[in-house]
Amino acid sequence: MARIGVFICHCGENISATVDVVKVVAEAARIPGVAHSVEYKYMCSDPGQQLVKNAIKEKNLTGVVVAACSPRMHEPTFRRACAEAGLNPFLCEMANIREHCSWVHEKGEATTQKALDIVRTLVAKVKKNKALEPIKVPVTKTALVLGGGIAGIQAALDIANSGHKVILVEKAPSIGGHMSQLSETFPTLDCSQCILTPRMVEVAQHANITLYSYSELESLDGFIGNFKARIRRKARGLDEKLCTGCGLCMQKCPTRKIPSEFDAGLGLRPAIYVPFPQAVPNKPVIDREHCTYYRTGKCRLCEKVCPTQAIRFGQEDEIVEAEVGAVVVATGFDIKHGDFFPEYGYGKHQDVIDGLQFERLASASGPTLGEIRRPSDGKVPETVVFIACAGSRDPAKGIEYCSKICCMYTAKHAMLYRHKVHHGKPYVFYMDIRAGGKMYEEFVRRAMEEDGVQYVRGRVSRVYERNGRLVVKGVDTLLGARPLEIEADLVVLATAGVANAGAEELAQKLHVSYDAHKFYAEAHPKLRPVETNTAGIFLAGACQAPKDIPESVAQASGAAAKVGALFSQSELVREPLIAVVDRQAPPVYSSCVGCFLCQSACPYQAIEKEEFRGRDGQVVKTVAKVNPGLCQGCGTCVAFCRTKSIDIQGFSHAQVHAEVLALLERGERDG
Amino acid sequence: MQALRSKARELLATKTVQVIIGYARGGGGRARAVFVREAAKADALVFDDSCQQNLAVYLSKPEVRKLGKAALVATPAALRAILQLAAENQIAEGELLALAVGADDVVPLTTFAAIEAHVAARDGDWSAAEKEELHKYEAMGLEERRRFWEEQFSRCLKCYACRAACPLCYCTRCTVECNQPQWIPVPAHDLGNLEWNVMRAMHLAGRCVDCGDCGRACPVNIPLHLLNRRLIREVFTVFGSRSGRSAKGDNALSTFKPNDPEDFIQ
Amino acid sequence: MADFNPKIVAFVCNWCTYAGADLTGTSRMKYAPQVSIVRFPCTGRIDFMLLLKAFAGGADGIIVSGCHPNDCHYSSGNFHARRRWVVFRGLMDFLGIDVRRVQFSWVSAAEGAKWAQLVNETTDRIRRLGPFADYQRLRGLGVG
Amino acid sequence: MKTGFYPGCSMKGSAREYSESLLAVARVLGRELPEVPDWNCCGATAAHNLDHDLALALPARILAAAEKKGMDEVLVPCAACYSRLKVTRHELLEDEKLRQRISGLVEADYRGSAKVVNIIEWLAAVPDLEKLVKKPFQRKVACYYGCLLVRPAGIVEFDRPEEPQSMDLLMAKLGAKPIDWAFKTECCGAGFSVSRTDLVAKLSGLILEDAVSRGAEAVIVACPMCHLNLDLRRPNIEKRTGKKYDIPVIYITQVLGLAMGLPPKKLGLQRHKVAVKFAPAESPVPGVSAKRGA
Repeated sequence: MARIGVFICHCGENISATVDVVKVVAEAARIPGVAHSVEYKYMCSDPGQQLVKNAIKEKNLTGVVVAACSPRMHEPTFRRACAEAGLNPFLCEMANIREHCSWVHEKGEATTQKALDIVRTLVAKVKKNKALEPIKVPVTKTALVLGGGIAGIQAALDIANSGHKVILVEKAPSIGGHMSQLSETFPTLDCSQCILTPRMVEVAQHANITLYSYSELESLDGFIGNFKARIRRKARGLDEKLCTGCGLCMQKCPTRKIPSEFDAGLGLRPAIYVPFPQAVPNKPVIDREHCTYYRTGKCRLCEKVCPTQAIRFGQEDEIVEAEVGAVVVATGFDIKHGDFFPEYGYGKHQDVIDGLQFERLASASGPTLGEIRRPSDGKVPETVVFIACAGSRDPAKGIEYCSKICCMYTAKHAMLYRHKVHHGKPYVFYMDIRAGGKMYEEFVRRAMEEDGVQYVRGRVSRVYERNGRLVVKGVDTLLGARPLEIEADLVVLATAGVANAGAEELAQKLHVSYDAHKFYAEAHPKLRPVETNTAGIFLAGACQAPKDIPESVAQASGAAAKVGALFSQSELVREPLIAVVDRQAPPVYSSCVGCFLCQSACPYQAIEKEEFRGRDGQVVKTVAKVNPGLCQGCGTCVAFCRTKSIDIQGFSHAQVHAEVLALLERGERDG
Repeated sequence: MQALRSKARELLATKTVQVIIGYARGGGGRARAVFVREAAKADALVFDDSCQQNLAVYLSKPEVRKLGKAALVATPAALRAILQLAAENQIAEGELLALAVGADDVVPLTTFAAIEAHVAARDGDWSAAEKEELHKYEAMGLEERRRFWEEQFSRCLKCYACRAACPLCYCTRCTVECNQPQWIPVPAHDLGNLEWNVMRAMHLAGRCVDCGDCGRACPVNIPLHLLNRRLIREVFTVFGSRSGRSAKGDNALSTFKPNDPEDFIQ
Repeated sequence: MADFNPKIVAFVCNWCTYAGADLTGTSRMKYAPQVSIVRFPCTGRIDFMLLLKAFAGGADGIIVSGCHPNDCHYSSGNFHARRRWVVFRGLMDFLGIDVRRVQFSWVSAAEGAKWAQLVNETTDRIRRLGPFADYQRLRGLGVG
Repeated sequence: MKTGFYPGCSMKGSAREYSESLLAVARVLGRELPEVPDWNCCGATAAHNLDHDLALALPARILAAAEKKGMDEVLVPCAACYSRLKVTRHELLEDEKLRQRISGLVEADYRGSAKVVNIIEWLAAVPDLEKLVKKPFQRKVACYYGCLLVRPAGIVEFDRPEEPQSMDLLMAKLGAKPIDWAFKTECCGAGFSVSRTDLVAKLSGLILEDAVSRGAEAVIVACPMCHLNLDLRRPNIEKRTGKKYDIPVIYITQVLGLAMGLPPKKLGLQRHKVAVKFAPAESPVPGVSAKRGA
């Protein structure tokens, strides 16, 4: 006879505010098979868990149901508590009477009745639970880091320094990400290249790190500890071993008028190029879209001048296979472009630029060698208007979130402008200043008070060009909403931080969930910010949400620590929630009739054929068998099998059948 | 018929096959199955319009498989059943010789590819009458249809003759025999009958080769084949696939296309 | 039938809709209490016979929901499920059973609001359809 | 597709030329425009300042009458009426209880089946309009959308609220050359036309200044209020700004009529305050000021 312990949580008052817990405890005690039914204010607390452990020992419980929050929150907690008390953890289930009941219904009889229904459902399920042992799986102690920005670099270095192999994959010709495009960084104004490039060199020289730049993830299969990654190494058009990075080809290349992505379109680059002088690896790449040879078959000048004959026009993309145990996604973010702001004339007027373009103007290695000059006529602007929240915090435009870093870099831009153009007049149109980091508020305060940046609290409605100057129509809400028109020479938009173009496609390759804005979804916003719901795949940096460098680096080190923890064990313990095909004594061997239609239903190719031979060695029956290493427990085969021969542990036929009947008060009479 | 008998004698004499599964004259003018194992008895074989039963049903029975390599007197539906059984790994290549009996000739088909070609050549749609039969019920209103089937199923005895007659119901333990948990209620009451018939139709979706034996086998004349036909048309119109046309065909329900229709999903 | 409170069972997948329902909870959005959730690893795991069991058990309506196509944690569970639902709906309709009582949907982990709306809309629709009298009568005779 | 026509007060009053040109053009297009039977005032800005229910009831009564007549859509040329009807339909379809209450008020079961369409949407739906153009309107034009035609964004969804293009595309079809200018959706002073003519003069003056400075030969409008402020208030604008503007202000339907070769008289061009100098061949159509010497 089952001896089930039911533990009903108040969750402070999150549950007891709308659910009559005492009544549920009493009713639960009357369910056949329930031997112990109690309540407690905080079940997940230490004393709460102790309650469970004591009850298991004293009443020799055969199953536990904790009626509290979502299993996605504390199932591991209570299963561990049961294990410590000697009860197999998979004999413990959680009844979600908080997120699915108390929080979403008004106080009343119906809510209490629903909570009791949920408890009764999970009690029925627990009675059908079986004791299961975790699956032991070997761990490949190599990590794959996607994205070579500061987050990817930091994660790769931390993992490599803890003695594990790392494969760093970067889509662009060089690592460095957006940070390499910045001039100085807030709040200390130290030069971005100076603090970044040493790290980039460290990555290139680190024995444990294999760097694949100008490469992308082609596919990822397998699961935690046993991923198989296929990486597409895009053809650079030259042999990396022979190329010394002397740069002769870049000087001689005749096609020089290509807008440089690194310079955000303000500077130009040749068809064979290195994004920026301190690029790592410092090997050029042939841009096949613009290179004359690939368009017309002529030129080949770079081949002629190359001292080491490294040019390989016929080079093809190469697919590299790699076994990895963990993946850190650090693919970064982008800023909003295009005709998203017709009212500001962005994309129509040359002198309306975005934050990254201003960074390039201010950068010593930029197209204007650090001098702030207008893209249209190259003049030094007398008046510059910075518009904060261009796109962010704007539900009408579909971006309702705050991009977190623009207030800071806008203040930095205004200061850099004043430092370079002493008589210049910078205006900043803002709604609220978000400067919450260490030394951040002081930084913005300095921009206002010492560097004479004119902060105007109000939105800009329109920017239009009139006789060569840009008229900025705004309002100053602190001076009685007085309409304001400023004639500016340059307008800089702090556009919204958005996900990269390929973010959704990569998420689907990794089976990682993402939010409505295509930022990757962390496992839990507060408690598991660097993990995803897919075991073994971690997150770092702005691919999860817009954030600044300090936070990206901290997340990168966090993700690296998670990988370190994963690699610290020789074997990985996996939840035994996988499918199993039933077996019986000979001559039947199994109820499976070997139709193998389940094989084509399985996304992980986890179903194999097993042959049973009679005494004479002849094959008597061929039936299906599940490879525990590959099966991920989706259950598609289970719902498909006509003879119910394949079942999944944790969500077995018996369990879900019992749940459905219990939920509808058919209760214990049958099944 | 003579061509069939001489072919059978030849196959048995040369031991190409150990048994001929064919039709013999049964009681009441009906044909019944016969398992001819000696050349001398070949004359018992007949073939005329009364020979409708899908003999492929015997191919998955252990007692028949024990007899060794068989030759099957195959109607078009039997040929489709052979291909579907092959697609579901129940028959291996070369285990079977199909005898496609025409008006006055017998065409031996030794390989699945030959059977596929033969079936493809004669593949046709339902007759106008068959279409009309299905349409008649679909034209009814929802409530009228419900009452019709409730009345039909009320006669069901749960004798499972439909399962026994179907060549694709070869499962050793059918789900209806599961009692932990009890998926389908054992008694032949309204609920049990409804759930049994829904399960049978669903388990044949994308597999049934439309031979009609289930409807013919039903002792209380429930038009069971209509359930299967409705799903055959559903699978064909929505997923564009038909069962029993290829020995390697993927089952419509164990595969998918990303752009499958989903207008009913909110 | 304004006062009739329908009994609705929701079969949802753990990775998307169950998490979406959690989000509805954490955002304190209110919805009809008539719906109770049964968790599955994936919509691919939902067997049509469970829907029959739910109706046999006295449910008036059923919600089946999981990850949007291409978002499935197991990459194709929802695609397989979708095909089964097409065939199941075809058969139910042919047998005269009102398929409007089963609402299929995709709700992602970020769509807490959509889950609340789905539940409220389905509850209203089932309330207007009234109790599932035909199936109740079947049930009356035998053991479920 | 049965299209009803809701003229509203201005089309029978100060903007008669707008309805004359519209009906003239409709005849050429072979489109009947039966008026909504027993139509009433849409409430304009006055209603929704006074009482929210009144602001919904007036348009609801109009749309209910249109639906009773079996009209699938209602063409509402005046931007203010269009906005009131469109917002009303949106709000009543969103809130069932509100719909029932307002239906009770106007004693007509308003269902929301009839769509609300403005002049640009209606013209844009005419297949290959360019084929009807006999005399391409080859002028540089400044398309002025005003404040209501493309807003509020959530409800009026046929063009981009900040940088609309739909009227520009229509004008291009008629052979005109729409200029890129910055005052497409800036306010002309609207209702202040009577109480604060100084404000109207300043705001409308800015609009005219920008259009003229960028070489526009005409301002194209689709709203009687815009036309009134930019055209009828021209003397005030010139007095206040001290500048002379003789750029004409023409309705979109009048331009279409001219392009179709219809005589100016039938398009009501003679009713304008500012003369429309480049009417075809025979003498330019004298503006009202010239004729009445006001």
